[in-house]
Amino acid sequence: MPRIIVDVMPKPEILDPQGKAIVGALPRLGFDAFSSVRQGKRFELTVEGEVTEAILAQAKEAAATLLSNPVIEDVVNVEVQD
Amino acid sequence: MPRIIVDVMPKPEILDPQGKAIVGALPRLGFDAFSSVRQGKRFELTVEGEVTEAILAQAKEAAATLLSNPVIEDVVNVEVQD
Amino acid sequence: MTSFNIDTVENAAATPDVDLPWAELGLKQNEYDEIVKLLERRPTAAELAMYSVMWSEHCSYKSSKVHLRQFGDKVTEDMKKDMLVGIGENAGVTNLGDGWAVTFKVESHNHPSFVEPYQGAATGIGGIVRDIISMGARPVAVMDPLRFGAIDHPDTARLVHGIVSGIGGYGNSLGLPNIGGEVVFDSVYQANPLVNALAVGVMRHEDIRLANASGVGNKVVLFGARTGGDGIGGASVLASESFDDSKPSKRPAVQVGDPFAEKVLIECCLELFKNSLVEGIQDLGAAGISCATSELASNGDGGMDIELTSVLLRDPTLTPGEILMSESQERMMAVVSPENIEAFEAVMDKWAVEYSWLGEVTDTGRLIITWDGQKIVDVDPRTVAHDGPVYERPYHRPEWLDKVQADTFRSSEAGSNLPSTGDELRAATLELMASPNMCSKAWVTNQYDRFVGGNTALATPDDAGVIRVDEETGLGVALSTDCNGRYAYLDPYTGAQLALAESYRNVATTGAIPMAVTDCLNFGSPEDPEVMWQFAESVRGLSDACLELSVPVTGGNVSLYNQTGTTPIHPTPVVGVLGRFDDVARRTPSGWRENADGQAIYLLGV
Amino acid sequence: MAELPLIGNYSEPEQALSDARIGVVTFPGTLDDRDAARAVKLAGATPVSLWHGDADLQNVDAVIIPGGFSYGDYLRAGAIARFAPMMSKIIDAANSDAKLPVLGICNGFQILTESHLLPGSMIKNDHLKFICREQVLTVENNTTAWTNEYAQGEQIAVVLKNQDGQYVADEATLDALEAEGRVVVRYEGWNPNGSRRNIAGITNEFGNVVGLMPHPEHAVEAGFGPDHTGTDGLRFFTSVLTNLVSKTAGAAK
Ligand SMILES: Nc1ncnc2c1ncn2[C@@H]1O[C@H](COP(=O)(O)OP(=O)(O)O)[C@@H](O)[C@H]1O
Repeated sequence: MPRIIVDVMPKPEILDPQGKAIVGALPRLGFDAFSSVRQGKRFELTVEGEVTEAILAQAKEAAATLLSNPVIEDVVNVEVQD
Repeated sequence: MPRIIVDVMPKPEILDPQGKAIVGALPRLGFDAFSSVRQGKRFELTVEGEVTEAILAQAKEAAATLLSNPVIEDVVNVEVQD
Repeated sequence: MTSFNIDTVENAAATPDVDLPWAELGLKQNEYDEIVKLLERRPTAAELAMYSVMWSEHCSYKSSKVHLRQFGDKVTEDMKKDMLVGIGENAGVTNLGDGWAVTFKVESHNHPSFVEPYQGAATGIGGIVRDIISMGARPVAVMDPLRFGAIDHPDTARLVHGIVSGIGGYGNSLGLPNIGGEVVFDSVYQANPLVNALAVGVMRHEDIRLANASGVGNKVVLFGARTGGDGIGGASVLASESFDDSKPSKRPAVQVGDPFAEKVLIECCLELFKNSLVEGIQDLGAAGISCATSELASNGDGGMDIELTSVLLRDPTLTPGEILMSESQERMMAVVSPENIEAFEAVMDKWAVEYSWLGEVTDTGRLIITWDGQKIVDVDPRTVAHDGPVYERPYHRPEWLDKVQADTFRSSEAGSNLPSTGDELRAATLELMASPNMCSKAWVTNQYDRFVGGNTALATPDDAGVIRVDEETGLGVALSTDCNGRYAYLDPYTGAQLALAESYRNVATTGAIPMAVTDCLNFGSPEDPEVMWQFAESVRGLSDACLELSVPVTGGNVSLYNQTGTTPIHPTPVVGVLGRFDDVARRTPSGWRENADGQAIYLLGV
Repeated sequence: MAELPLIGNYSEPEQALSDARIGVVTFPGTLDDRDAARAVKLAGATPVSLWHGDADLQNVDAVIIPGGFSYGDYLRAGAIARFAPMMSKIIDAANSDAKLPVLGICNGFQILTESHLLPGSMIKNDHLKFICREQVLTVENNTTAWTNEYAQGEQIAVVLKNQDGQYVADEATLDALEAEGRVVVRYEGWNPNGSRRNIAGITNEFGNVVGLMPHPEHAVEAGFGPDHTGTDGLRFFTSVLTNLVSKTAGAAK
């Protein structure tokens, strides 16, 4: 069944405490290659049948309203995955 | 600066309470096209300079050890984004 | 380090006619003229940033000051005897006996919580807790008096769920039991929800710390989170301070809290206090570094030199003025004597807290801030921190009040519809019990940790929260917050007194002796003479009542402009009372205990 | 008059009653370390503060990993804490022949599953909210190092408070836990977080490592726990002393 993937990330100018905690932990575990980390959300919406334009539009609107908080987050990606 | 994206999703057989809440809320807002929703995590790891094979390997290992818990989650994607 | 066209003091003196965005920053013409007079030249962009935030209503209390004086004036010697630190510091301190002291304060985070409920409420808890730490105390509990709009309004769910989970999310992560609060629904609060947060902390007398920078040569350090563009979204006009259009200017309007960072900051500060490593300390809240540097300097020996490029940044594009105004959370500023630097750094490293040394205390009487060596601020810190404008705003009793007061239950038509039959009484009782303001608040309190710390002797559903302070003797405190905004609307003088009386009773009925008062005065716009009258009357009422009951106000907060268009909220003077227990084992819970058979019931009072 | 300890360190004179030394681990973000230390003291043993970044177990006879939000729990509860130097020591000692008794409470339980000392994992509560309540549990296994002072089937009231408390594991693991009697406590009545099979706590196959979502350390002093009277949690802490005494006796034989 096709799925629509929605990726939501904290806005770049907003503090991301989660990413901060991870970037602090990585070097302690020997992962030293990363200068910053941000943690966001990935949603997989399953569609029964074909992903029409209308359904994609629904996904985009849901992404902008329910799945993200526009005050602190950006929807960075909405894409169909078969 | 290049980034490595790591996507982590709850394992299909594990109940996802957040996804369940979202799939319940969507139709109330008029989004009726989705039969199921799962919520996972998206990490963006920033690399200063070039993403070498070694750095990508580090990201994969971090994804498998720190960024996900294999008991309940799958790493579904690790990719470089410029 | 990004390079800017820096507006230096020298440049300001040489270019008196440059247009500065003082109006956009919220200053009035007379206020700007006053700044020019104080400096004997135009302010630099950085100085303008400092004065504008420090002289705002929020930081300077310019409309409320003339009334608040009554809290300090209407006190007897007896009321002062247990006050170790009075109004004016971050929070007042009361003597508990046995060498223990307690500090508590309530503050508002109303507007930020309307914009972004979760983060607004969360950072409200964070801010009040830092106030308590900065007195040298260990925070031991929080409370949250809340007011929301109508329960069936479409926007209410967003606010209620966001605000409650924000308070829980932040407070629970700090390990501070939530021991009480209020939940009130009333449509007057629709677009102006009230999120008041109270924190209480305890300390040994010798650990009391004040926000002052004394000891010439002592070092000034900023520690905790890095400084970002938080909270300066509204002041983005400052981007023009660089006089350079190319600068990216994305400044977040909301602050995101990091409770983990704050928890670590608490533990780290307690370790600093325990080892006597700081001479003075100040939390960073509204007005950030502007406030911390000017208050520390003016309360101390009067001078401080700061190099602003030493501030650790989250966003390297910030201009000096923005850095001075940033409200990034989870930061503290301290004054450390040179011989303690190493020990101070060891504590920071242990808790993995970032810090940077910014400068030192001087005896010049000037607060001097440089940017890469160039002087961008040269002010008398008192003029920034204490000598802000004071307004005697006009006020008068609203004409509509007579009509509202005349409309009593007895005199109205409704009086004839009083429930009288059994069925009517039953229906009325059910309606009351089902009212969102009367029904169980467990759906809120179940989301708050009330057990952590192991010292909670009473919390929900009791009238007051009770916390043990000394595990050996059982010495402890009781706390309650109360206010009925509808009473205050009908008669602000009496309404404020009733708020105190209720809170006082709630503390007394647990068995504690009421000792001190804090208040959060939530009102509409002070520029509306009718609102100003409500404010003046409430303060007069509360201060008279405090005198009558012999309990001093040790601190509080004023939140004005809580109104939509020309419609203000009900006057809502939330009053918190703190009482003392010599042994919390004596606390009396409300409600029937088991084995209550045969116990007598009395109704006391009139 | 008592000072509040800085972290889970009640530096009182050592107790005469028992010279058992129980470690209490503090991570950045740990909240219940003082409470755990208090419980150890009330049980009659000596609490020893263990710092996450140290790698010295200081000869403790047992370890408690208390509740809280280590590293903010932003990634997954317990995910980062598991990699602390102190955890490596604890994992080794728990698996060693000596079978160091280890009790993980709430965040401590999450750290134990992240460390694979215990199977399964915790996800968000099914209702997605933080929940704080007085919680009745049924003791299902009274043979572990931490529950031997309870009666089989006994109902006890302690405190429950968490956001990520829903215990999950695959069916095979759950069946094995049941078959081997490794479910230590179960939620009685309403399931407060959606945990599989009402599981509130489990043990490893040797009974020395126990993980609990609820908080017995908040039910050790009358007046400061469930319903102002409950002290049902104290026996978790006296149990381990009994266990240590019997171990010593066994060794002496
Ligand atoms: N926002 C809140 N936070 C914490 N505790 C609360 C909150 N609202 C109400 N409570 C607590 O719930 C209990 C019942 O509240 P309420 O119904 O307002 O009591 P009362 O009507 O007796 O004042 C009290 O113990 C009160 O402190």
